Amino acid sequence: MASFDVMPDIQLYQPVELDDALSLAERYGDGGWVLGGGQDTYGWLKDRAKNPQAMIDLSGIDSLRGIRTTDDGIEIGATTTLREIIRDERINRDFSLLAQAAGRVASPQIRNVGTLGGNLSQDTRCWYYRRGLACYRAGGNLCYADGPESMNREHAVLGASRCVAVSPSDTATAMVALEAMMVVASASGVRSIAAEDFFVGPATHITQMTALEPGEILTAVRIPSKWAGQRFYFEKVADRDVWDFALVSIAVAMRLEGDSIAESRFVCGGVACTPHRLKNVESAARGNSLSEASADAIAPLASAGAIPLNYNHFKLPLMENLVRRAMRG
Amino acid sequence: MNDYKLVGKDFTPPDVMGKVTGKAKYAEDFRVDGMVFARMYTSPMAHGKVTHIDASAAEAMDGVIGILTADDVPAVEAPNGAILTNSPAFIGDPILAVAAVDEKTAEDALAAIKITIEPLPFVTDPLDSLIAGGPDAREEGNVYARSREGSGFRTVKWTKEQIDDFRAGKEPTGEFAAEWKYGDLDKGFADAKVIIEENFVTTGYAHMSMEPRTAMAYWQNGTCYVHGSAQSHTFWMPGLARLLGIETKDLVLISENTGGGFGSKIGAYPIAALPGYFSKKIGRPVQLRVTGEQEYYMGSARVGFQGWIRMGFAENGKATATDVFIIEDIGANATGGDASSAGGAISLVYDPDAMRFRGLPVLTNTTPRGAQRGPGQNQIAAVMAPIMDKAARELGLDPLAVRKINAANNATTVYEEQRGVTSAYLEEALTMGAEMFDWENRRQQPKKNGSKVRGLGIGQGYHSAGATGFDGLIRITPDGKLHIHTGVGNLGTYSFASTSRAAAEVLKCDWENCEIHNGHSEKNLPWNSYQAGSVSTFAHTRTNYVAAMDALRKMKLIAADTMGGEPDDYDIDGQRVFLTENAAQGMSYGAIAARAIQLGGEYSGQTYPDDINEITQRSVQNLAGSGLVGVAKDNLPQEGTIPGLACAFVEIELDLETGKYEILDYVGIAECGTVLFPAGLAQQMKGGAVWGMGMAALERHVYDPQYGLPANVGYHQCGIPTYLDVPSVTRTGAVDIADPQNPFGARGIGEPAMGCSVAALTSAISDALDGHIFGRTPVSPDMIVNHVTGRDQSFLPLQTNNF
Amino acid sequence: MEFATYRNDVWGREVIRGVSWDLLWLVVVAALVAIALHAVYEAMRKRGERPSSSGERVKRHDSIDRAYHWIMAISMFALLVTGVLPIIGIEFAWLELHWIAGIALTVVVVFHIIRSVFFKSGSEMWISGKDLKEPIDNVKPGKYSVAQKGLHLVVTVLTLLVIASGIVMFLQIDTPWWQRTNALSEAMLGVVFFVHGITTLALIGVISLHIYFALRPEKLFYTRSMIKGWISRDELAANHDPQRWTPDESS
Amino acid sequence: MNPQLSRRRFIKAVIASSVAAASSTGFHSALAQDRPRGAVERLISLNINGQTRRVDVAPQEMLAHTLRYKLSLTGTKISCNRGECGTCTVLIDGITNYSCSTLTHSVRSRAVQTVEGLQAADGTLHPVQQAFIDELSPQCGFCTPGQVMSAVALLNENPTPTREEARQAMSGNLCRCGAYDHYLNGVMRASGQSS
Repeated sequence: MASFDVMPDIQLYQPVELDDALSLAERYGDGGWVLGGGQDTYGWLKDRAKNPQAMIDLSGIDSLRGIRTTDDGIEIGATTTLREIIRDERINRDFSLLAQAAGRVASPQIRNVGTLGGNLSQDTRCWYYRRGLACYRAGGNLCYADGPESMNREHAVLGASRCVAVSPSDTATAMVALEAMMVVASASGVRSIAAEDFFVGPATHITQMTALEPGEILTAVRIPSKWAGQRFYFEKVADRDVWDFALVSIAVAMRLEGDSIAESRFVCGGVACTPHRLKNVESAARGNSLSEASADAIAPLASAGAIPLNYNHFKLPLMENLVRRAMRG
Repeated sequence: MNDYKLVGKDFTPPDVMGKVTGKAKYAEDFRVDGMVFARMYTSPMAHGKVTHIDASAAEAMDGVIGILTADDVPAVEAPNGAILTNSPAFIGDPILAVAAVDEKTAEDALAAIKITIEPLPFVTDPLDSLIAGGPDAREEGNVYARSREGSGFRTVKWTKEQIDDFRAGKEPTGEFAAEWKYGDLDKGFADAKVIIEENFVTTGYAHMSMEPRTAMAYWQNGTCYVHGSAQSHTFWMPGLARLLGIETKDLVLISENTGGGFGSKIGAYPIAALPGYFSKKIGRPVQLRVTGEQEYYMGSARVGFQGWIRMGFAENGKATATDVFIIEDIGANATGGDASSAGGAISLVYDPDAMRFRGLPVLTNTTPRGAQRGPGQNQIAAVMAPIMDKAARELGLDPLAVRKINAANNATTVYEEQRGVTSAYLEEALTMGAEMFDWENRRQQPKKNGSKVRGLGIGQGYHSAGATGFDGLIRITPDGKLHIHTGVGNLGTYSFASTSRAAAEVLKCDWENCEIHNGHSEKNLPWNSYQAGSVSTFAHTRTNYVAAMDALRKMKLIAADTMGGEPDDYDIDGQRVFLTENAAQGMSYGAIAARAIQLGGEYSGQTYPDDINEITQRSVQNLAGSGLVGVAKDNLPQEGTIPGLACAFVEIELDLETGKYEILDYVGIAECGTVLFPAGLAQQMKGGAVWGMGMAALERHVYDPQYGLPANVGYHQCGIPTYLDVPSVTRTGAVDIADPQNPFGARGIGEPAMGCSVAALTSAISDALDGHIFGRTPVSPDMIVNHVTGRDQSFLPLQTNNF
Repeated sequence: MEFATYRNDVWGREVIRGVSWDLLWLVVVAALVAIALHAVYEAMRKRGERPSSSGERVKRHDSIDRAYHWIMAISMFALLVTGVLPIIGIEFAWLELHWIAGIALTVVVVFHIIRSVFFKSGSEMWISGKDLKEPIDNVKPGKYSVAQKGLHLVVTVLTLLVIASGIVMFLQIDTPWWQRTNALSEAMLGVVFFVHGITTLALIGVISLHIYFALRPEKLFYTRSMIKGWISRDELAANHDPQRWTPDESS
Repeated sequence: MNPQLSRRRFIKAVIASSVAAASSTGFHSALAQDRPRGAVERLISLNINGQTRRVDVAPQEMLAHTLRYKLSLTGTKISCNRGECGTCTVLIDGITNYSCSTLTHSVRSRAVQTVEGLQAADGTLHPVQQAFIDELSPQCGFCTPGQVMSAVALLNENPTPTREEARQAMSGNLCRCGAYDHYLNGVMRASGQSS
């Protein structure tokens, strides 16, 4: 195995119109690699771990960029950079949860070019998979991360099925919490998918992280005004405080009536192959106030159903602790 | 205080300008006509034998110039690392290289090469190899002991019971390879009021210098020109020449700047010779840019420890006895030797009345190990700090008091031989640090605040910090300029410049009037020490001192010869030599230099002392007749260990719910004799602090034991500390008491600067967790969360190279 | 066309990954063609009156055997659906359904083996020399025609193979009873995947033929007998040699 | 239609036209070898440090590669070549980018600034460079050009950042020597605030 780090020959397209991009995506299908900022692209290609025929660079398509107000909330173009999101006044006012999450992504330089669409559709960080091994996720017939001696501290405690990789995206948790809709276009039309269904697990799609099929392009994300200006909580626990992926993260949106929780969405990152909704926490939280007492009462529900691997049972108490912190006044 | 003009004063080293403008050239910034680019194929297998290489497809490609295999380079005897090998012993062991017109073509060629490797048993954790029936990392054995008496392979196995007892914290009873002791151990423990017994792990981790070990080479009428990434300069020459199979006179090494070394580039490493062989084979200049991943593989790593220690303390906290047993993970190339150094560090820093060290170096199929900033001393510093705290707690003493009563001082004796030290003032350092840190007051502050708890820690670091016997070479030219030739490498400590100022100090030269020649063998450099082991400051203030004294002697002789009187009637200042009684009567340095050229002989380097190294001799020969030459070998008296010492005080705020902690304050105090270059010292103390923070919290090897795969081959996975993982401000100070055995009283500091930091942090973490001792570095958030919530850790006791 | 697909193992060596699923289309097409040809041939062939199903009945299949046949058929069908649909792009959480059905199939097959070996004259399904002569000097068969015996033999072999490889694969995943071990060498794992895949393809072919024959008008009475258990005297006389098979009257 | 768009339309067209040449030989084929060197569709103009440079750029080429291997601007360093270290940081339209992870073709008609472009014509150093010298910020210096560029971008946008703001803004640049403290001192000094 050679260690590569130079981009191999690969065709590049830089369309400036979405329809051009869509026809290219359709034409190349599996062989086409759609990219925005490219920050989760070049490593794969340099390693020659993935070998698409062509890169379809969306960053030149103006219609995919920018934050627009819709009749029900906002629409964020897929190639809007994280930098733009972090600095957007409206998002900071109404959906600070997203701004916070985006602010914890990777490093400043990566946020400067990394796009929302890219961050949402990025591939898992399982180090075995990233090494280019032909595991289930890479179309193989085994999982290296789930052996009796596998080093899987960062891997899944929930929703694993053969593959035990986790979703690395910080903004994905926020999107699920905010009940965002993903707008997906293809040559044959446009469909929109609830964020919760956009992220898919190995039980159904072992080689994909999202519901995007070859030929499809995520064009925008719509965030309904439902949660605008509500109470949010975001926290990401990682080894390093910048430039790292979550061991466990949590994104919470709550609507309070008086001082009791009328409705809430608790979503954990880094624990499953998709952003993981803590539905039992949500239902238990309903009617509770934010207090030490309710925090202690509800936190233990967070890790229900979790099945730890060799090195990651710490994620259970960590999930509970993050819920506890979100439930505090 | 001294009245030096340059020593102890800040200045702008000549290479800083190039660094901030991007003009500073590192190995891979050089381009020469006809240069081609090489890429390496490294072993995908932790241990195996290459049985077949099919490079036909690659060779047929356009733009591919050539292929270099193990058959083209000298074979090396196991366990030593080879330039290229057919018997890879770790993932990433270089097997072949391809040269092409550009890097992409070279990689296309690599992708087309088919290599068949027959797998052999491998192991990634020393204890897995040590246990009966466990695999050996090498066919020759699983232990390789290096010693003066002779080095060799052995196969050492412990019974399962012995391994289990060791894991359980009991004294190891298995076979060991090295032992030394002093004093009466039994009496020592008998005298002890409390005895602390702990086992410990310090996981090895990669150096990951910012500049991968790129090298470029070409041949010109028999001389090999190598642009390398060298931590030391002239010290590299003999090793690199040996690797290339040539004499040092036929080697030109260019290494003006080096993007970090930290011990991984001390001497010439095998891969630095690859372009030389490749260039010879294909007749074109070859540049090998090592990828980041390959830098992880062959950039070497810190030796890991799995050990056990028993330590006795008297009622007043004095260490009465220490018994330590260390298994060291020496990787596949049997490099390291950290364990005995760790024992030596204990004997110096805590100076127990009696001590025994036992060690066993075990081979694993992991990346080659090498000296890494405080090799041995810093691992044990991390282990010792919480033990000192525990002793203090059990004796009801202030942890600071326990450290002070054991602190190294001028009476301290070291190692088996119990030799003395040149000087040591660790207690003064502790006092100074405690004041700056406001230790007393901070201890009174409340500890807990919600889920957050504060922890205070004290750490001590040590490394022997000096070497002797190297050469100094300076020159004064008729234009009156002082030329200081130095073979000190430039790895970013600025020691090549700060030690050069010693010569200017002796000759009372304005710094503006001095020129440093370094980084290129054709600049006629003297034989100098390695830039490691914190030795440069001590060693090269001495070499430049003796060279300057030689020049001074010659100048006075010339003055007396020209102006009459005795040499001793003359004095110097303002770059003039003049009569002490009548300053008006004298000669400028320029005039003296011109005269020296006329006189010839030793004055201008036609003759020179015969005890200087051949490299220095050649340089003097080249310089002969160009001015007044001062050249000498450092034969100044030196006895005893030369300690570089440091201590650190840290306050952390640890969040019990996330396992993360923030470093609220850090104070590091250097005890390195006279401060030579204050800004440079601050840099070393702060950089060392960051390294300690990385070792304490983040950095470790992770290997999948089933497949032998490394998990962390990049900066992100290696957990290199970032701006946000270390405090925004780190405070430093220095004791600044002159050492009697250096003409300027200076000693080195680079390594202790890190040891005190990692120790202070393990101490602070233990303090925050009510004295819990993890006995392991790094301590990661998952470990803390598991401990706080009363869960088992995921790893076996003493397991290493794991998360 | 490739029969197998390949991948690199953990150390970059090429190992077999499994069967090439392109073969699936080949198998489907081949089966349809065979069916079509046979249908045309049968259509052109002259044949006399079809025996009446009315009148006296004789027993052909015990209820327990019928139950066995249909349970096996259902689990086999479930296995094919859960195993093949995801491969042709219809994605759903198939894995647990698949191994649960696999367990069902394994249980009934084991039951059937035990029953036919120890409690029935296993011989009734053995293919003897006589059987082989049936087509040539067209003698009427005993209880089962050589074709039926042949089909049974093929299905038996394929089923045993698919079960055996399936069990090995089952051991390679996490289940409520054990955790995966990755103990099997990657090369061997690929072979197991290949066997499972290729036998699956063969079963698809054979079963589609079986279903086709079961639905042929002149053979429909066999299907009825597999549901209701009986055939009529007429049918018996028309299709079987009473010398070689004398079913017990009572039904 | 605005001129920029039409120009990009044109460039897209020519890039697309190169597919014919490439696709026939499969995606591992070497475009560079398939077509005559300097083939027109690869010869593009880059605005580097205020100068227009014509350069032959492969479709998949990374900016760091173009700078170092084609334009001899070796001040921009390559270390991890993965966007994990920051030594290759350059400014594109004033914003910090990892040039090892930026397609050269995506910076056509955008202003690229590298460490070589900071010094004034008369050789005067950029305040950040001067401050880094005065504070002895670099150690080995390999990460320094990247640190300089991040600091320059910060001060362009926020001339008087707090130390914490500086720390956040610089956090995409690793320094293995651990000179962070001195770099921050340098940023504060360059911003005219005592460090």
